Amino acid sequence: MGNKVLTVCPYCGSGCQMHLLVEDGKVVGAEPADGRTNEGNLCLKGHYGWDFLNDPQILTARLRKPMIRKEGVLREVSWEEAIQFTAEKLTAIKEKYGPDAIMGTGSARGPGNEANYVMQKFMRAVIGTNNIDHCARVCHGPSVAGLTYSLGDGAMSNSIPEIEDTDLLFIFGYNAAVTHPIVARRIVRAKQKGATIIVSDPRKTESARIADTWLPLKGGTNMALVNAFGHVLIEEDLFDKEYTANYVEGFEEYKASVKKYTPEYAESITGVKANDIRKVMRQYAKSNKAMILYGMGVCQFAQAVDVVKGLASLALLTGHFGRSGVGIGPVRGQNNVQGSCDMGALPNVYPGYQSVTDPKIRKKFEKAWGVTLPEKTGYHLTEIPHLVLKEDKVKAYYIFGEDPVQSDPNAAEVRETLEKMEFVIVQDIFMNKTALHADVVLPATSWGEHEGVYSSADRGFQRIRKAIDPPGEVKPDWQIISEVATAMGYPMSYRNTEEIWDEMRALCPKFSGASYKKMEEQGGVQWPCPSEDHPGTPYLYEGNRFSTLNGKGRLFACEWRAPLEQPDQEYPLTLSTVREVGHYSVRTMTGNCRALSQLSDEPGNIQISPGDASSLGIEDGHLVSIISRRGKIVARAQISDRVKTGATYMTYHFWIGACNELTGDALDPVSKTPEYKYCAIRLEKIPDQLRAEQQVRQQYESLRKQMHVGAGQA
Amino acid sequence: MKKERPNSFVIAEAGKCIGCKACELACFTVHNQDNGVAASVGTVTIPVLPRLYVIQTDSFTMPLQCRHCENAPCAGVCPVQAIRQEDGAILIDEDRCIGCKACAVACPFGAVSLYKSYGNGQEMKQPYLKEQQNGRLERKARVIAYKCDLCRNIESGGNSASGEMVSAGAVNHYGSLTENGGEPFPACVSVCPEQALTLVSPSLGESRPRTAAGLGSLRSLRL
Amino acid sequence: MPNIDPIIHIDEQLCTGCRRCAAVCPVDAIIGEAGTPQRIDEHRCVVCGQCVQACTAYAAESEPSLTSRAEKLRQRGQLSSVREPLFAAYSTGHALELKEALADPKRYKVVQCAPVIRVSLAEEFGLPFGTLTPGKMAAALRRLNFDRVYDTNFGADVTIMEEGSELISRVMSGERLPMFTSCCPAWVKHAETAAPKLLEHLSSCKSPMQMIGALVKTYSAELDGVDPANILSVAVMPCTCKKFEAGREEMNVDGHREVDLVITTRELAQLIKDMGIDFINLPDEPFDSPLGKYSGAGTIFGATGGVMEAAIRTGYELVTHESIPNLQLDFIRGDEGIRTAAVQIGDLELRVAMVAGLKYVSSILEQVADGTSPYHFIEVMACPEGCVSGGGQPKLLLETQRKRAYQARKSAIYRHDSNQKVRKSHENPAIIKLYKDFLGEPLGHASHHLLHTQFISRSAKEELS
Amino acid sequence: MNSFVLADPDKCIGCHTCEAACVVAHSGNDLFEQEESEIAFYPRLTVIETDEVTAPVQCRHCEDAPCANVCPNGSITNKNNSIFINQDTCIGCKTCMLACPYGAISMVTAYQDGQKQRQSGLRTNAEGAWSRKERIVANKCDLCDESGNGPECVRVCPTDALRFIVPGQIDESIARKRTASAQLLQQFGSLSGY
Repeated sequence: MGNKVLTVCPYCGSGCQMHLLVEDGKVVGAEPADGRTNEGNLCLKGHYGWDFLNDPQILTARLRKPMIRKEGVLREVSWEEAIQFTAEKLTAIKEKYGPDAIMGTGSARGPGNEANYVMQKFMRAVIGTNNIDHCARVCHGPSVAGLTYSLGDGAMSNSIPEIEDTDLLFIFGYNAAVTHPIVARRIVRAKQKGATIIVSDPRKTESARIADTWLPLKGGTNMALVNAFGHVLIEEDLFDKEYTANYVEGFEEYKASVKKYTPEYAESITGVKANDIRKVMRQYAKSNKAMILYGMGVCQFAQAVDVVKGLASLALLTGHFGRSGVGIGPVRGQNNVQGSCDMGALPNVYPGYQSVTDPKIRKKFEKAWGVTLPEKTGYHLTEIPHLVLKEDKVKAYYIFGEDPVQSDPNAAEVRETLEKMEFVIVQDIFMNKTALHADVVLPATSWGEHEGVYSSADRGFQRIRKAIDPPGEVKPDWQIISEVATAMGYPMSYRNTEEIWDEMRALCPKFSGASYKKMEEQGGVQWPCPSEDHPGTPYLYEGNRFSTLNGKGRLFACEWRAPLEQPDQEYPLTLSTVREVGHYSVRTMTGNCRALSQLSDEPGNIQISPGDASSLGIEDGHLVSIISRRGKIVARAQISDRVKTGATYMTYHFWIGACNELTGDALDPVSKTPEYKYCAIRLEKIPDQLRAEQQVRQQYESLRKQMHVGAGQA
Repeated sequence: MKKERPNSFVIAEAGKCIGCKACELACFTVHNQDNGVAASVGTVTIPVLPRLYVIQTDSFTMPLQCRHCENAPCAGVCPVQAIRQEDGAILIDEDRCIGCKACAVACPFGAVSLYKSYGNGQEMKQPYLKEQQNGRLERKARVIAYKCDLCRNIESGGNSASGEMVSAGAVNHYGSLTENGGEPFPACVSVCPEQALTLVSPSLGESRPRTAAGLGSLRSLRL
Repeated sequence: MPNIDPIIHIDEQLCTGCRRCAAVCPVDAIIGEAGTPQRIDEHRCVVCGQCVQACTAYAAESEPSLTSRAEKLRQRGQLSSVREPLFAAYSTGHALELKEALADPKRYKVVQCAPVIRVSLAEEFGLPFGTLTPGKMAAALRRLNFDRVYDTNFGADVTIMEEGSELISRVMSGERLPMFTSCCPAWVKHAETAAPKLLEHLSSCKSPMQMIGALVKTYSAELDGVDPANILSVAVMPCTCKKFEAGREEMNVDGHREVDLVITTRELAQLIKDMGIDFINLPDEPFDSPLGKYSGAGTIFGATGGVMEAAIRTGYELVTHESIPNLQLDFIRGDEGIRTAAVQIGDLELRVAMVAGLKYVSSILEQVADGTSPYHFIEVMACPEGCVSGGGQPKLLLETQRKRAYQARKSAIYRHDSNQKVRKSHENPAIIKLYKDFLGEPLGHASHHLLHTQFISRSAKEELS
Repeated sequence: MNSFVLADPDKCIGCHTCEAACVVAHSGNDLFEQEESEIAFYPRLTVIETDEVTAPVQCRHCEDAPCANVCPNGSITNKNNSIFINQDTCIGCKTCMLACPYGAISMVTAYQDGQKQRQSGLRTNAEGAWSRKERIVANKCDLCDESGNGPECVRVCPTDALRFIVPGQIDESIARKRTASAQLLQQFGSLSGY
């Protein structure tokens, strides 16, 4: 009869614990477990997002055997051949162009922390480069950069359960109801318990709907608003002088740079009423416990790191740190994006956020790994197209559990990049758009098929467990990477994930106490956890000691910069890319779940205001053409009262209505995060709807064919 | 992504109907152009046989017609498959009908009636069946089942009475016309002086749109 | 044909009480609870027949409760051969009576046709709106056994001569202005009922139909050498009220009824079908002289503004003695409501108003009553767009087609006018001859005796009802 | 009195979990076995988003159900404290759908053991050629009658935005409110002089 396997949901950083129900080797259902963050609740992805494991072949087909491109087509081969071929190719390119000609990614999704540790170790120790990065770059990269600068740790300073016990919740560019329903649950509970809710978002999100004050700012004006907040705190003497004196540095410079950002000046830029700006800062400063939560509405702009620092500064000025129910929370999007950062799948740090440029630390890793390691920081994921197409510097790309063609901006450019490369490796569980450009495809095990550890958005290490045997000949990611490493003359012979984990712990002071055993006992461990006897850390900066070099929080403000691409005659509307609750990331998983794909399927929607809809003669549910300077796609119009005239929103999950065919490649100068939240587009009505519907259906069919749907099913 | 839809149908609001029977007249008119019926009453040479019926009781007045049931009982009982669903409407093939009356009995709305059949303004006679008429055996007139066909297969334009049907606007509360391929308004809907008739075009799995007001009421519901 | 029958009726067996008739009645003469059979206030009713046109409450087949169709037809004075549906609102028919009379070989049978019959009769035979068939109509009437086929258009030309001259003299003398037209019997009955004090403002002219009637029993009787007593004078009219007008006491010459029988456009069609005449394939035939020769001006009487336009075409030249620069007075053409214009005639600026639809006349009447009316000449037509939309015209099955039908009938009339060689009444040779040989001069002694009349106040009854 | 499910818009975050749950609850688990093309995905409640409100809307199981009162052949009845549509006898006339002021009824394809039900009599040309038409019936919330463990939507809602209200509760709350307001009134003391 069936058994229950306790694990962690693979969708979003809420880190919900759940049981997979298994009957004779097959997953047949899911149930919520009483986890720290979810307390026996799941959202619809948790409840109904597991049946991709049974390979229903709705959007794409599961990869079952390794493949090598021969005469232009991917052909199934043996593991030996695949590993050998990969190793030789990489070795050749390394010798011909040097290690920095090779780029690798971590994976923020199913594989888990151990696989990411092994991957970054492979790139650094075996290839000999720091060219490792992952999709944190396109989401919370700015948080890592910004918060590390301001506070010392690129993570939530607080914990998800604390949310419901704060007095004031300041939500900035973060739509929890859609990205983290289980976090949204805490927001609702906070409201029910009487907390004041302030939401700053151009769109009337669910949080905005129940908020006490909603600040509907113009897209791309975050910095101006945040500066004005700082201005009010100082001008009205609301900031905590004693706290600022003792625990914070850079006050004078800060004061100077926010000086000109009077609420009235900010209103002229952001459209937010000056009085509202004053009101909310008074509330924020005066409430005993106030917490900031933010998301992609902050990070996915060309001016993102600055805003992150600016938000941290507000909490510093008002002393909202070092206690429960305060602080600042960048709520991480993907289930293990926190983990892949923790594991050093970043070009500038080793596991545990230890700088690659610090000689002492490098020595430590060289000793542990028995090699000499590169000194200079590696390339950023989002720089690759430029480095390949313009500078011809990168020749090989080891893409591990990511789908840049779908997830990165300016898809056309990404495709061109992959085509130009000499060697592209794709390691994944499903056939995807990126794999169409691969020379080698390495099939890996999925969540549910392997052991490991995920990090929730609030720094919580939790165990994921194997529920069923994988299909076909697929192998765990860490094992595949180990075999390539071994074939390249660097033997890796881990027996299981715990071995990898313990090797990692030994090298990372922040994590060293977080053993599998402790995770079993406590259900999870929140880092920092410096020693075996340490229970872990729900909130950071106890006693207001920050993790910066001198232990002080660093204030920061700077001039507001307008987004790069502005609407004009030809492209009169702005597009912001968002996500929707029923789907996850590039949709290879949720798009292959029956219930989820039924609730929302291709070609995806574009949200537009009733005003724009009527002036363009577009009706709700109709297909429309969406055109930007970079591409043209078709999607379904969704007319919403909650959208401002002139603004539009698309979710990035869909393959036909793929909004990244439209988005631009403007980057934040520091974090290199793309400006997903702002580009100019044009909408066109499609007169012949019936025909358009047919075309979409045909497009979907041919897409599925490309994705091997219906081809080889076990 | 599948876009099937249930059959459209016409329904009346008793509150608005004034019982003028303009809908019955219009229905008869557009369906009898082959019987020489043109624009003026003078061109009518056969009895007025409508496909919807204004019912007048002391409590209400309204026209009653076929709902184009998804699982049409009339079709279920037809022994010669003369009743079929064609392009989203339940239609009677009047040539196949043998006048067995089963459909009229099966219909819970009384939307089917049996009338003599006419062609070129004349009664259609049976090929062989004869009956006693004023003393002698004569070929009996054909009797067939009539009901609402949503004005399908009525060519329009020119001076023909149905000319305006397509253009004539009436509000459609529940469905969207364009989505079902711009289905023309039936004659009864466009001539009603009180807009008491509506062409409803629902979609599968979707109930009719709810009003924001209806939802707003939720907020005041507390136990 | 004395006036005892109110002509317009509502069959209470058929009336559903929807009151759409009440919506089109210009004088609120239809009384009754919604949902119950309606009845007509005979006194207020102006017999325009708009209710007959609007009614959609038809007699359903085989409703046992009803009187038999044959019986209803008889009651309504309709031919037994009529196959069209019967409606609750109807006007008394005279086709039955006429059919018998036509069969009488001893009588000398003369018929006149109103201007608009020729633009609407074809509809009853399934032809498109606005098909113009004067020739076929004349041919059909001959086959119905009429000895003379005359034309009310000629009467219209005569009316212009008389009414035009009357207008000029009134404008010169400044007496009894403004002057109202008097050719619409529904308007005249309304004036007599609602504004008896203003009757002196009506032109004393009889309507074109009555003028032809008078001439038929005098002028043409003489020409044809027949005894007026032996003449059957018939008129085919688009109008139900013409039946009332013909029956007015005073409408006789030397004891002879000017018009003995009036039938509507619909009744004519029914007669033609009844006699088995294949209307569509009839040849075109001319009208008879002399009362069948007409000008374009006579033709346009059928549309609102037509009388005005015709009068101005003639009036202008009688006053200025030079020919009118622009024949087509488009600024006068239009439809339902009140339209006004000012026309420069020599050094006189003639201010005119046209009322289409009796419900619009009240404001005009008030002005006249309190002496503030700025106009010299006011044309009033009881029906929405003039005689083209008369109560005796072909009845439409679909309300949605009404506008289009009226537009088509009207443009056919104007087309017919512009195709005439002679377009001004005073240039019509037959008119010139009539005055030369018979009448002498407009407003002369003979005219006064035959072509003018006076009106009766009906207000006394007003108090009662 | 009938039971019903009621949503609290102040708690609903519009996550649609209830919609999926509804379908799963009524399909057994075989939904997860079916070919994608065969899936009958018809939630019996719909999450609506207006400017002010987000909440699922479903049948209130009205005591004087308009849907039942317009059903031409008695296919809608009041059955153990709920309004019940007998889909076996439903002729798909769509009248109930119009009658419902909440828009809680929709027309859906009828399935039997995972297969679309086909009609014996009615033929259609919908799929191009003439074929036996599938049955389409009225569908709405049945309070998960058959499952026995109450409405699934209420069970899965992550924010407890849905409540299953059973007959007694309304009376209780009325009684509660009366007492409460009575207590408030006492504070007025004497009302003389008003």
